[in-house]
Amino acid sequence: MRLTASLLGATALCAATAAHAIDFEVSHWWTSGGEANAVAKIAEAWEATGNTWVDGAIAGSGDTARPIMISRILGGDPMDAFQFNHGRQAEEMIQAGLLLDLTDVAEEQGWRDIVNPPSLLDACTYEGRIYCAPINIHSWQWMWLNNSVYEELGLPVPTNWDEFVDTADEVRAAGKVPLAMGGQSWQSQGAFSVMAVALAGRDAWMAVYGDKNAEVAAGPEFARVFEAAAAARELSRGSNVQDWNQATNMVITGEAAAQIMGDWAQGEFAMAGMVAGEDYTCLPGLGVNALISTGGDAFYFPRQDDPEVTAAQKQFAAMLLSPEVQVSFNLAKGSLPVRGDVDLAAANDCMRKGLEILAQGNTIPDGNMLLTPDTTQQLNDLISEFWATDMSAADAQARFAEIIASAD
Amino acid sequence: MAVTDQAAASPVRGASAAPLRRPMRLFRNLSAKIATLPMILTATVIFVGCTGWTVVHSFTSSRLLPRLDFVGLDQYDRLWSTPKWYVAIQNLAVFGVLSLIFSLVIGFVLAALLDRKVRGEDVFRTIFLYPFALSFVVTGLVWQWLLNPELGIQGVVRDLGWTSFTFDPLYNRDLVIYGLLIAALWQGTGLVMCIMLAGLRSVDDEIWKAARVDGIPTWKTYTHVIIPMMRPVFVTALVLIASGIVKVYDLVVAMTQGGPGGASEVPAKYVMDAMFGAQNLGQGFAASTMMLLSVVIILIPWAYLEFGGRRRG
Amino acid sequence: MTETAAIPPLAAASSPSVSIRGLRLAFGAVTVLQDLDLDIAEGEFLVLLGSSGCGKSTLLNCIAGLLEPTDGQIFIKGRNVTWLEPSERGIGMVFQSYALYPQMTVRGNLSFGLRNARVPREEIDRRVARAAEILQIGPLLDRKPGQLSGGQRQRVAIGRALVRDVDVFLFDEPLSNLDAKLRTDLRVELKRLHQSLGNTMIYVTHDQVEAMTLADRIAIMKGGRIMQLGTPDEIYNRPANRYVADFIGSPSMNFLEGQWEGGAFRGKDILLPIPARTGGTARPAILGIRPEHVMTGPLAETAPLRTEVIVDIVEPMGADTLVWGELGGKPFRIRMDGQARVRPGDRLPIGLDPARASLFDARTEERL
Amino acid sequence: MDGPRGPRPRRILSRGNIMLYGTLIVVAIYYLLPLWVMVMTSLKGMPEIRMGNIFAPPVEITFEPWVKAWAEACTGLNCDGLSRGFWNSVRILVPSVALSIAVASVSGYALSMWRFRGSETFFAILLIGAFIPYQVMLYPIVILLREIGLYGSLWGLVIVHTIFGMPINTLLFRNWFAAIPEELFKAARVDGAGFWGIFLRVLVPMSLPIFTVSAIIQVTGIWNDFLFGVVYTTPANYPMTVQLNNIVNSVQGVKEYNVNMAATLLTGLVPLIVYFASGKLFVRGIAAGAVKG
Repeated sequence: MRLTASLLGATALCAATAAHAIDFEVSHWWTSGGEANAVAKIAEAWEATGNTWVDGAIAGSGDTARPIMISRILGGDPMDAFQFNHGRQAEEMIQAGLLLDLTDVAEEQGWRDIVNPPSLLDACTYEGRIYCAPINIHSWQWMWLNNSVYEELGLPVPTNWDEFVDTADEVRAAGKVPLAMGGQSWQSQGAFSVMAVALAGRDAWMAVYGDKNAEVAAGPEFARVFEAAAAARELSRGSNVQDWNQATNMVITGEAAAQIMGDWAQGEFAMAGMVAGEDYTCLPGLGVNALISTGGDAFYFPRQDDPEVTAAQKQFAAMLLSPEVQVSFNLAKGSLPVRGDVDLAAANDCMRKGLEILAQGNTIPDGNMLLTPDTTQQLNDLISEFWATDMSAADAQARFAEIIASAD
Repeated sequence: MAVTDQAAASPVRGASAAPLRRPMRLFRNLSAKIATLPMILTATVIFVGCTGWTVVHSFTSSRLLPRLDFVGLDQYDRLWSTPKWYVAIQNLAVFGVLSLIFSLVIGFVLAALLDRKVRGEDVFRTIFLYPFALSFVVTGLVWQWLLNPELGIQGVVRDLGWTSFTFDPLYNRDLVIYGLLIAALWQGTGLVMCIMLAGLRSVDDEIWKAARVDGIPTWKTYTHVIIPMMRPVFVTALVLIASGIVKVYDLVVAMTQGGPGGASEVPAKYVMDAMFGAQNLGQGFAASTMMLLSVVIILIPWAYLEFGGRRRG
Repeated sequence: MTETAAIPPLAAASSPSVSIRGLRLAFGAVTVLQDLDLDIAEGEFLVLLGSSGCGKSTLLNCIAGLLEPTDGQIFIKGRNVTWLEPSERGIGMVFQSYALYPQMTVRGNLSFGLRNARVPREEIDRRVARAAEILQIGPLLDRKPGQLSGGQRQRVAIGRALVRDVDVFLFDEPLSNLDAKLRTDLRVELKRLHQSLGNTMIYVTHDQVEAMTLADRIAIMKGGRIMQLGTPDEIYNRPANRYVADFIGSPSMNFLEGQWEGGAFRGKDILLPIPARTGGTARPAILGIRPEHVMTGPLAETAPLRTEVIVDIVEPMGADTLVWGELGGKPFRIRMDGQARVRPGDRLPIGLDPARASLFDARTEERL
Repeated sequence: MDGPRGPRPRRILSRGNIMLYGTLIVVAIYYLLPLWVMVMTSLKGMPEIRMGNIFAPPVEITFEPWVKAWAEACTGLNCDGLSRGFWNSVRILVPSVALSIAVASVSGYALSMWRFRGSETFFAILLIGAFIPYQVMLYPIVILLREIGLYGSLWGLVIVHTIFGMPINTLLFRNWFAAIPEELFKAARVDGAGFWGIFLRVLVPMSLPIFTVSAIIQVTGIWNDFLFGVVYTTPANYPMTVQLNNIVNSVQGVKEYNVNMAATLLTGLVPLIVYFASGKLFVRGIAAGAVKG
């Protein structure tokens, strides 16, 4: 019933503003094949309301897009909506009063009740007010394996990290890279974090990333993680690619056996026509600890003077959480919907696994929600250096603990 | 009274009567001053003003947005305790020195070769110069590809049968800076060559005749006579190359993104990463202030020598 | 205010065309012109002569308005022009390097100033045609400067001043870039031009032949000061000081060191009675005698003072012969007739005429 | 390497000549190699690129990558390739080049011929400014543009390009004008031309080479700019490089090297044409702009 109500509410909003179609500029960095396909679903839904979608896509991840977004907002000529990883990144803009308060929309639509896990909405909340519309859940804790690589070698497809490591030598002997890894620093750091969750366990991970406990960071659980990472970096030697989806592509084409990457990699497999469970296998939590983080993307709305624009922004925010958009967008993107009450009938094997874990509540917050971008950047620098050099696990751990100790 | 009398009495040809006192200093060359207003504004408002703004904000804890909550030298403490910053300045030093030397040497040698009445000089010159028309992004892209171990030069040579051949500077931490150098030189030496060629052309032919009569070997004529005569040319080339080196960013991002594992970090990238990646504006401003400081330390004495003492007329 | 505007008090019989009062120019600590006063009469041809760096071109640039003086005033036709733009001063200027606008035709070059002054079209055409006729550059009017010879270019440069119908012509070493033959030709033409136009002309040069041949009066400058202002005859025959004496004349004047006392100059080996122009006591002095004023041959016999010079070097120059010898332990030059037969080592009898000699105070170097 | 410069009877195949031309040709190959690879790759299909040698000419020539780069490649939702930004780039380029050259030439002229107290100081600041990484000034300029109400407009971007092109171009113009005989300037003043008259009617007509150099530098810089184009304008005005960035940086499965290369060449075409067309003027201009100081 509630669903119907909110739908009606959304429709009412649509009807109210449809008369004044406006050019609605949306900035995002979803430009890869699967991403663009997903964002097109939102655009379609938006244009169906009679408004115009002005696409402000900038390729090259958040680092390229961020100065553009902030400049636009500072310069007083902002876009109407922009994509941000929700988390602590936008805090300051909220403090400076640059972002539109969505609390009324959220209350009207009952976001508090429909958004699952609720932590997603918490990440959008600042001093009790809601400033962003979460759109999907992305989790990092996945390992993707190409089944055919193992079939050719006559090996069973590994079901956890240890099995993967055990078979790695044979994969290598066959002239393939066991673990694909792109050169960008966030990739190695992300993979490291995934290994940390899986191998050190939830409590230790939360102690370090959540409570910034440097002792745990220097402790034996993380020592094990660094040892494993040291082993993993050997397994990734030979993957001479930069971008994450090039690395994914190595797995798709069978040049590499596996990749640790977030669930967005799924979009690439889908684009390549591969079927989850048949052509490729996904192991949440590396098959060790089936936990997933609930990061994801959200849309923020710069405050504007024009009431029509404000109305359109609210309309857009409401639309993003509508069941239709949630289903169509997340199916295309390979991410999970932010509301637990929609039916992903078309969800594939991997998404189902994710949904199950989500339903069980085996979630952890995303690193972006716990760490400031500053700390994240420092970790990126450390882990990517660790990954590319022969830095010993002990040295890396010592520096890791230092960064955690100074994190705010 | 005297003014009007005077003006009436004298056979004035010009439009205006003679001014009887020295015009105010401020209004002399007024047109020139008005015309240079854009330059003056750029120099003061943009280069001094914005730089000052940056320096001031480097003492704050600004993160995503510039804010004036001062934290003293915290950002600098942090800067100088970050290994990445040391890597960045070390890389800049190596890259800077090498690219200065190689640009000047290659540029000069190419110019000297072309200056020897070469047939098809225009063709060669165009070939050497055209990369300058391409952006660093394009340069980075092309060379990233040429240096790709599987598809690029290494792969091709290996396919020819020399399987142990290794040339993968972009994936080797110790060599990555040289990989960048190869691309940077490809893009930039053409212009240096052009400047040098112009300098060589300005050398009086009689110098060559004199050197020939005196029996001085060609190379010695270059090192002892020609190069010292070309000082202003070298200065211009130096300014051009150096300003490019300090700002090198696009190329690194396009070719290596600072990798592998941060081995090709440079200060400008550190600044960008801090400002936009880490959303720590204060840190980025502190790093850029350090960059600026070193530039100023190097440039002020030069600018003083170059522009301080001389006057026209 | 009225003081600065007043007509210069030094006004001579005919009102001066150009007057300079207390002109001083300094760049920082360096003083280039020091307290110059100068009056140039209407229609006069004044040459500013001096070696490079003496301030002659600087002075000309001040008159032209291309440099602003630090102090002092400049009047042209009684009008205080000190702070006027060059084009408002009623002057025309001709430069050493011609300074023709390379992208304009000769016609364009000639008419540029008139076009700037918004002179009507027909008037421009008339004046250009007249200037072209005077300077015989009519056939060149539609060429670009790059297609002209040096002499032609300089004519165009002169024409550019001519068309503007100005009171005062300023020449800044206009002939220095030309070869010797052309220089002589143009010099004569300039003289003719001056005679026919009758304008005031101020001419800067370092070439004393040009100065002597062209000038009504010559101002010899050194270190930002005028050392002597006078007719060529005065400059040549009665140099005001040793510098002027040395500067004018080629080969330059012989100088003998000695003592002046009691109406006579006493140097090493010579004693020359000289009528005292100034009284006063005995003092160290320098005797100057031009090489061409040294009498040789039969004339030497009649001279008030006779002595001998041992010939060192002989330079035959066609019209005359320059003989280098030694007198009183110093090199001594004598200009002789071109037909003179002298050989190194000869003892050459010479005669000196006190009337044609100059005497300078050894300390102040001023003429006695 | 032996033998002095100048006309001297030389055998075509003398040792010196072989070394001279040999060196030049080897260096020319180094410079041409990337262009060759770019062109060849852009004419190949993806399978051939995977299999083959990057230096080899295409077995089967296809223009599809060019078509795709120009008209089909996607930027987010807009799949009309580089063509989308081309006219935007032109609209940015023309006023930016014109204004920046106008300002720089006038400044250089004033600095060389109408010096006034402090003018050299401003110039020195300007030159030091050339060394400041422009990322540093990104935000303050945003704030400045906002204050003067030009943020987000085409003219705001034009001003930014003018500002950042000013140091080097002013230097070039200043050196060029300083090399012009001072007497010419004096003659024009005597002829009654003022500040603007001398500039427009005497100096500009004789300064084609330096204007060419400046134009080339500005065309190259502005055409290749990405950062300012996206930071100071709105998507309606995004230049071509934004599409290039999106094509190059957003990988659709595999990197389509052929499309990347075609896009790269297409984007570089305008500055390249300007280069080739300018020919000797560039060298002449550089000569006068750089040699004197």
